[in-house]
Amino acid sequence: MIQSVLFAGVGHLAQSGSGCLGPNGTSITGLCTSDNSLHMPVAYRSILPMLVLFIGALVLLLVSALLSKRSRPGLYPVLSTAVGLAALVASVWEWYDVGNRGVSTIGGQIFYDRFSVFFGVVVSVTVVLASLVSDSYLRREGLDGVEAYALILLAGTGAVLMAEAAGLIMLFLGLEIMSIALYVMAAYHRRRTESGEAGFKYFILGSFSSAIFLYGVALTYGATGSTRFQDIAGYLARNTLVHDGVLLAGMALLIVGLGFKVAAVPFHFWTPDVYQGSPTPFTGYMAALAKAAGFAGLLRTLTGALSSQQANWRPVIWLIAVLTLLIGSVMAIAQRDLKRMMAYSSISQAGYVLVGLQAGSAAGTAGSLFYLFTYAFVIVGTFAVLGLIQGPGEARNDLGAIRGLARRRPGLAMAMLVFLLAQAGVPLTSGFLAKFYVIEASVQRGQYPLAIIAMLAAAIAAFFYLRIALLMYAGEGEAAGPAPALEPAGGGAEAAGEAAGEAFVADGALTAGLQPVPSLDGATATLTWEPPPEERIAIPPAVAATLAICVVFTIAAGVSSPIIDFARHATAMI
Amino acid sequence: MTVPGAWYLVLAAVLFGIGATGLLVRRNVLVMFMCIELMLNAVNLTFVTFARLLDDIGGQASVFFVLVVAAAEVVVGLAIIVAMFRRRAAATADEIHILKG
Amino acid sequence: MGSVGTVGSVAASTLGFPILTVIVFLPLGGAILTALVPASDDGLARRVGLLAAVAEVGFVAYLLVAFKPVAGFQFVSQQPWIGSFGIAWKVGVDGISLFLVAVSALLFLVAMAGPPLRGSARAFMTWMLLLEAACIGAFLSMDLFLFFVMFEVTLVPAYFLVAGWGGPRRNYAAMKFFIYTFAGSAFFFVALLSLVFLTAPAHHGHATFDLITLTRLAGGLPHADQVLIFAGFAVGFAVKAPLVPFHSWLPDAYTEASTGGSMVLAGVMFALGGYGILRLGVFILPRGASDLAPVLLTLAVVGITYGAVVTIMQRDLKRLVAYSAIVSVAFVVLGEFAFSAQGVAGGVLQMVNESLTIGALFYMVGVVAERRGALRFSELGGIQKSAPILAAVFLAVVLSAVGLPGLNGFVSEFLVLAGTFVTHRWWAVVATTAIITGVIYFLWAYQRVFHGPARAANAAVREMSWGEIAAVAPLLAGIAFLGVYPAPLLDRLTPSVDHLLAHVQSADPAAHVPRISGGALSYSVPADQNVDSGLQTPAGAGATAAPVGAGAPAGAGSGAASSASAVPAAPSGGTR
Amino acid sequence: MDAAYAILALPLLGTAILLFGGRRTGDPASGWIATAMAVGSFVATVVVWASLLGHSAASRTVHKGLFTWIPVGSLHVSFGLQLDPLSLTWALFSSGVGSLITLYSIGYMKGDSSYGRFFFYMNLFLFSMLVLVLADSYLFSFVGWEGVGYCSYGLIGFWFERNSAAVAAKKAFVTNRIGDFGFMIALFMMFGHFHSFNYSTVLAPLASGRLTLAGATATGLALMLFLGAVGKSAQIPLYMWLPDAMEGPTPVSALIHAATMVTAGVYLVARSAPILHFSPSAQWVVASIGAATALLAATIACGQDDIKRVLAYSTISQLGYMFLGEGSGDYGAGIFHTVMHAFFKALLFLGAGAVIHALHDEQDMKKMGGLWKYLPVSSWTFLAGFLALSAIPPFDGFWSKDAILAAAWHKSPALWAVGVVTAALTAYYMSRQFVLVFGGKARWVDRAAEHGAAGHEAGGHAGGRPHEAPPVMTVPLVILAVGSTVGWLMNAPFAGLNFLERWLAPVFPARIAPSFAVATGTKWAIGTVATAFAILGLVAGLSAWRRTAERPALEPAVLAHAWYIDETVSAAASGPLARLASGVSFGVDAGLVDGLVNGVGRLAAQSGRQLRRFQTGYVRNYALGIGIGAAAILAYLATRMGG
Repeated sequence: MIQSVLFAGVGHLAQSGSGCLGPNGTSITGLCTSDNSLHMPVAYRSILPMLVLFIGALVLLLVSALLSKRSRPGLYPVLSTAVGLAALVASVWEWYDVGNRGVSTIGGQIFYDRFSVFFGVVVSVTVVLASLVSDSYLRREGLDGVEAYALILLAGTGAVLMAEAAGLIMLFLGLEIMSIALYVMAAYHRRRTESGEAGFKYFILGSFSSAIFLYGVALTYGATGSTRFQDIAGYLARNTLVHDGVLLAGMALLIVGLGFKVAAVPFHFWTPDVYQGSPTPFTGYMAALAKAAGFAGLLRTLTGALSSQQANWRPVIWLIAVLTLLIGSVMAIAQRDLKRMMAYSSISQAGYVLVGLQAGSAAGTAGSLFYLFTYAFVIVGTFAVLGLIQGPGEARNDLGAIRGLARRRPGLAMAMLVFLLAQAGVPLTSGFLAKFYVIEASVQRGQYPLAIIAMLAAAIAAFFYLRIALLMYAGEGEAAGPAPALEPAGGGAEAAGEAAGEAFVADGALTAGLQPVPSLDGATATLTWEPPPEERIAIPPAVAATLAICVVFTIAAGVSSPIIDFARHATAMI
Repeated sequence: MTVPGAWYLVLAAVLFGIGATGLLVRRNVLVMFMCIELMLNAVNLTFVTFARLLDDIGGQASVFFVLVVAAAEVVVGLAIIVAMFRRRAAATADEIHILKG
Repeated sequence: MGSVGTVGSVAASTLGFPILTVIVFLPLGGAILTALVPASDDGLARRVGLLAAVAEVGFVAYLLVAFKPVAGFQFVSQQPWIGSFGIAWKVGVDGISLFLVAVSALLFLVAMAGPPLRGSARAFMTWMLLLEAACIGAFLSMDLFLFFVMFEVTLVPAYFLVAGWGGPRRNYAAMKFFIYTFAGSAFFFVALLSLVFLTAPAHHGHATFDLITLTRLAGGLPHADQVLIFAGFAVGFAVKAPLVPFHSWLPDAYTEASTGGSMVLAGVMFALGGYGILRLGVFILPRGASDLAPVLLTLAVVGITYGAVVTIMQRDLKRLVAYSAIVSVAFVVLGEFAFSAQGVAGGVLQMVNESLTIGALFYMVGVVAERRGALRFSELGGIQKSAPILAAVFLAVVLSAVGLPGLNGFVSEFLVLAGTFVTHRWWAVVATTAIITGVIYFLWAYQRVFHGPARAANAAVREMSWGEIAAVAPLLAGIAFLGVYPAPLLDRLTPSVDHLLAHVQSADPAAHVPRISGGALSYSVPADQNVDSGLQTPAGAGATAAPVGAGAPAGAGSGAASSASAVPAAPSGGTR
Repeated sequence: MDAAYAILALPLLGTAILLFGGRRTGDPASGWIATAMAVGSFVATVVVWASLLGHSAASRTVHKGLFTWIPVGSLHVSFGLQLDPLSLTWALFSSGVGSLITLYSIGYMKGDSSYGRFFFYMNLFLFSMLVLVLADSYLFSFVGWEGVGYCSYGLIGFWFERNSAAVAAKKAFVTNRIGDFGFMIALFMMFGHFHSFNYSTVLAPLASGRLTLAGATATGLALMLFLGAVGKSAQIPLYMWLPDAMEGPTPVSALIHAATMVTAGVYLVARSAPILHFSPSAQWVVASIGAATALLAATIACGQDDIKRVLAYSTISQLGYMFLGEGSGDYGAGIFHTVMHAFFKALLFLGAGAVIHALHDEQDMKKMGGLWKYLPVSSWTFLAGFLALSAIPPFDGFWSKDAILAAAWHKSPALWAVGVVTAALTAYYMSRQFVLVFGGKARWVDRAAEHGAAGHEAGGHAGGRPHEAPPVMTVPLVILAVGSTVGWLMNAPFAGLNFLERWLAPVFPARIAPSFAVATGTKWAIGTVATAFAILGLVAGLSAWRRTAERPALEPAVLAHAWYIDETVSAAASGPLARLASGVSFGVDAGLVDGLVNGVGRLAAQSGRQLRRFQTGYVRNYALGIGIGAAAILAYLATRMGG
């Protein structure tokens, strides 16, 4: 199916004549870059969002150099947001432009197609959201400065480049631009040891996986003679490899390298440490951005360039998806740190995108794209909430910190609830439709066991999402003493203790705990979860606005169809 | 006498493996860092070899990208390492494990 | 039965506005309004919530009156939703769903108005109204995706209702309930997607979630696929209902929930399972259903006997009532898979009755709990002395639960058993033991609570207040009315049931479906858009509201068919 | 004929008034309302009966439609009444005796705190009973059948503060439900076979010969119906609830557990005669169970000390006689005995009630005695009932029992022999009861003061000597005593005087109940032998118990404990059965089914905890993870090389 999409795209390209391909599509690609492109003017409109982000980062740095250090501390987030919005506008314009003009490439190295533009939108939106939520955090932590926003914009640049890349080298470049920025962002909190550790680990492991990825690029190049997706696909379509060992090895290493970025099991080990250590708003940004860009790369590589190798990579992705789904969900249950729990959760979420990828079909791609887009809002919003409740110096990231949030800040709790339900995949949120699309794609390929495993993993995952929800809402009673919300139907407040004691002795620790399964850390863990101090959580307007956007989007995307139509159109990659 | 291209590839693979193994077994942060560089250079060798075998300029061009990226990585990486070791007196990577579980 | 000429006028009688959509959205709007009330003003929140529930009952009452007793869906309204996946907002009501909607609206009102509430009334009302919207939405869905959405959405408010207002182990119970049901839905969901995907080629390659279309298309699937997909459906609904052995969330959830929560959980949400398996399972995949009917019948019979034994051993009033629900639900499944008109009608009626009965039971348990705190039998006894009215009302509800003729429970139980007997004799014989076991545990419980010498706090139990009597009165009225005169309900239910069975039989001639209407198995149905039959797609699919009066000429034939179905059938081989 | 509706409407009206009136109607208004309704119902029944007499014998079946109850496909159940000789016979004596007992209760229940509730149940019972007998279909009858069962439950447990009463009530309901299981299965079979429950659809074709029934079907149907009858009429093996039912107020015992409700089984079998006709084996079962029950219960009655329990076992025994008659093919005899039994057993219970009333709730016969002079009316009327039950000519029991024994002889001499022995035992235990209660020395004197006014049955009575009951109680006694003495005239076995037999003839046409001729000589012989046995028992009882109340040799423990049958069943229920249920509940359900579910949750949590170990925090371990993953993928793809 993807093959037909691919060639449909190519055919379209050929007809529009704006690219450098000949009428036969694949026959003269080898000549394309070396000869013509040097003389062709670069169509900058094709890379407009990336340019906006990149130039924005430069402008930001320039402005900071020109202004005195303390003159305009609030300017950078505004500028950064503006740049993000500009990139968004550019992307939206591109969407229509690419519709009018048709797809094209720049020298066979950059794709100008809806797939690219889709990620332009996703990245721009993520940049905007991250810029909005970072400001208050950075000020609170005394970290405010231009660098943070420059890094956000640069990471965004890399991410867009990854999605636009028409070849493995460009993909690598984008990946590195994004990653290097993210390494720094992880280590950004100078006074938190965890932040430094996160940056260090991310960096070492990221470099390691980059090297592996790069080796995969080299091997693929060796096997097919090109690093450009079109050429690789064309070569594989024209030739049947007798000795495909090098290609398969290259493919394996590409999967490893990109799998690392999207935090797929077993390349996920960095994720919890980095997510926990990084400054909280950056964690959300990182989760949204790296995942989107990584999957963009995977989709380009596997369903685009290597679609002829489906029979080989789909089983691999199948296994990775299953492991990712299950291990992410299961390990999240055992966590007590909210950020770490959400890190495992994000691993589990990556599993669903992998399910869509595994389908290897247009429907699967569409599902994955929808997933990534909607997930960006959810995860940025989630970490924004966590950033607010954790207090100065990220003092409280444990589960207890969120206890009673509904009483202290009902609006915040409601927003968090929406994000949690979305991640759990409850209908009327975007998370449900996202799961629906990828699983439907999977079912269409006859992957019934995978589909069922994915849904069961959602059931496992529901446990810890609900546990957080429970802490926010039901936790208030326990925090304030002997359960005022208790109805006598269950035995009356005074009888509750006895009943718990004598009626269900067999269940022991269960009665006191929040766990449906015997206490994860012993009953004591439950009992020692101190509720946070009763101080009012300040919600900066920018964060409030971001949360509102995220909530509205999460619900709107969960009950309407434009986003999926958007994603479906975006599957038409070259 | 010409060495068959495959040997270069094998050499590159061995170098890559040495780099990877080094990363896994060494605890000195800088040595680990060097191992990554070794891996990148093994890849460069592979690129050049393939470029030669395929008689294609693309592979050789790629090497330049890799070199630049590696340089950038070094800069950022060293900065992170320095920043971190300034804050805590750890000598090896193994001492950095407060985040776990 | 509606006369021949009135079928066309069913369309004409359709309102100018989409009443079903209103019925679904009204509680939702109420929930939003309630949530917007300032937290400090709980009284206002309660009033707003109740107003919404009362208005809902009003609309549903109108629906009951306006409903025409013919087969097929009425008041259909349709809006494209996620067009690229063939998903639409499509709601309609037929005889099977009509009374489930009605009883749900009633029970929700009672559950919201009746039990006294600790904690935030605002939150309680909001969750209740959300749950009401989702439950009623599920009953009215004619789009499988919509159904699934509603089906799943119910979990969230239900979760918070249990976890927020429940007993000491409410967190455990709520979590178990949510996750268990969620996991069960996994199979349902995948089966649903498989169904949609596999039928797409027969639908010009377009996926569709439309109930009617799928019903038409699913017949073309390979037999094995139908069985497998049905099995997936069955797992999801068996967990929801629940059917033994998927019941272990039930006693915890029903027991730990607050009174209002237990009422709607046990009184409405279980019906999603019983309704779903019939509407989606049997209707769409009759061959799968008939292949797996022996399994489900056996599970039902096991549930009836096993559930009874386990219930007998309970030592807590609320837990006992909770366990008894397992038996009642098993009756629903037994009837539905008997594949006889009596069985299926009985199964549906059993759902309605169960709503009333178990709703009232949990309400009364709540009344007792409020007075006595404890519900363990060892601490109760002799309450009848100080609270005779309480005892009398409780007894009336218990008698309904044990199936005393003249009260509602008997009619459905009898129909189920009689309907099962003619198709699956020995299953019915074993199931009939429930009339003995039910008496054992319910009367034992009643005796332990109300009879015997009254010790200590039991001697001075407050009598039921007028408010409490007023709250339970609608349920009691329903219990009595449906016991004495269920004909109005059955008259509206039977055409739809006949239609369903005709469809099952036409899909699988080998199915053990007794002939239901003297030879008139070629079953034509109203072609009218507002009366959307299972065998025809509306001409203008995608239209927002069906044009009034369209297709009236076609109504004549369909009316004839539906009236034919009401003719008492010739005896079939009952001795088979 | 619209009086037919009034038969049902009046008790229903009374029920409604008493239900919603609650305590406001009070004492004694409630009682009078209930009595008025009962009497009105009786009058209406008489009116209907009279109008039926106006019809020719063949057309004495009138249907009255009410409304459609359950219309589902081929199952179309309507409520309607069938007025025919059989139903009217039951309706007459039920409403008649019911009226008397309700009247009696006005005095008996005086002062009870739940006075209104009692009469509510009495009227509801009467309504249900009349529904049972007047219904035109098995299903509608079943409604009444269950209704009387419920009333029985409510009235046995009337004094719910007593645990024994509460337990007895539940036991009665549960045991009845076992019988109802049979009834319901029979209904299902009927639906499967006839697609109807209507007497006119199911029975009429069988009776008229238009339809026949296969033997197996007939046997199944008949036996299932009989199972229902066994439950309701307390026959082996479901008789154990009836003695316990004596926990209820005595008028209840008289009305429900002697005169009317327990005869519902007899009615059902009589009604189903066309079905039984096709199954000789079922007839044998009915007769044998009846005979066995008659004998067993009679033996137990000989060893009981409780005045009401003796009568209860006697009731069981007499019901056995009725089934013996029906099983032997003489439905008329069975029904005749039923009617007679209604008179004298109601009389005996009410008399016992008067005694209990007078002795302030004393029920132990060993603590009675010498009441003859204190309670003249009660004593004389009790004597009439005693002689009638003992089948001493010319009292009622003699004639009806004689008819049954004749039929039994025709069926099998063995059945007859059992019947005769039972007759002797009956006379024995009744004479024992009579002399223990009314004769001999007073053994109660010392206890009178102790009881004082405490007994709530005694209501407003002060302590002191027992004295006769008020007129509202004695009038019914007298009426019933008259009935017990001369009631037999309605079916005297002399030419032209067998009114009842002729009245019932249209219901039991010769096709289904072939009349049999017992030679006149044999008849006389049978009657003589039976009477001899009865007199023998009478004499034995009188002589044994006239002087002393202590004769342990004649009251072996095995009889006092009712052959230990009840104990054995209880032990089985509370022992192995309870253990089994407990095992299922706690072992299988809580342990296995729920344990499995929790186990899955535990597994997930546990694996999460174990997996955390791999998350060591060491960078090189993480890199190793990546390396292993890469190696695994490479290894897998290596297997696919060249493909």
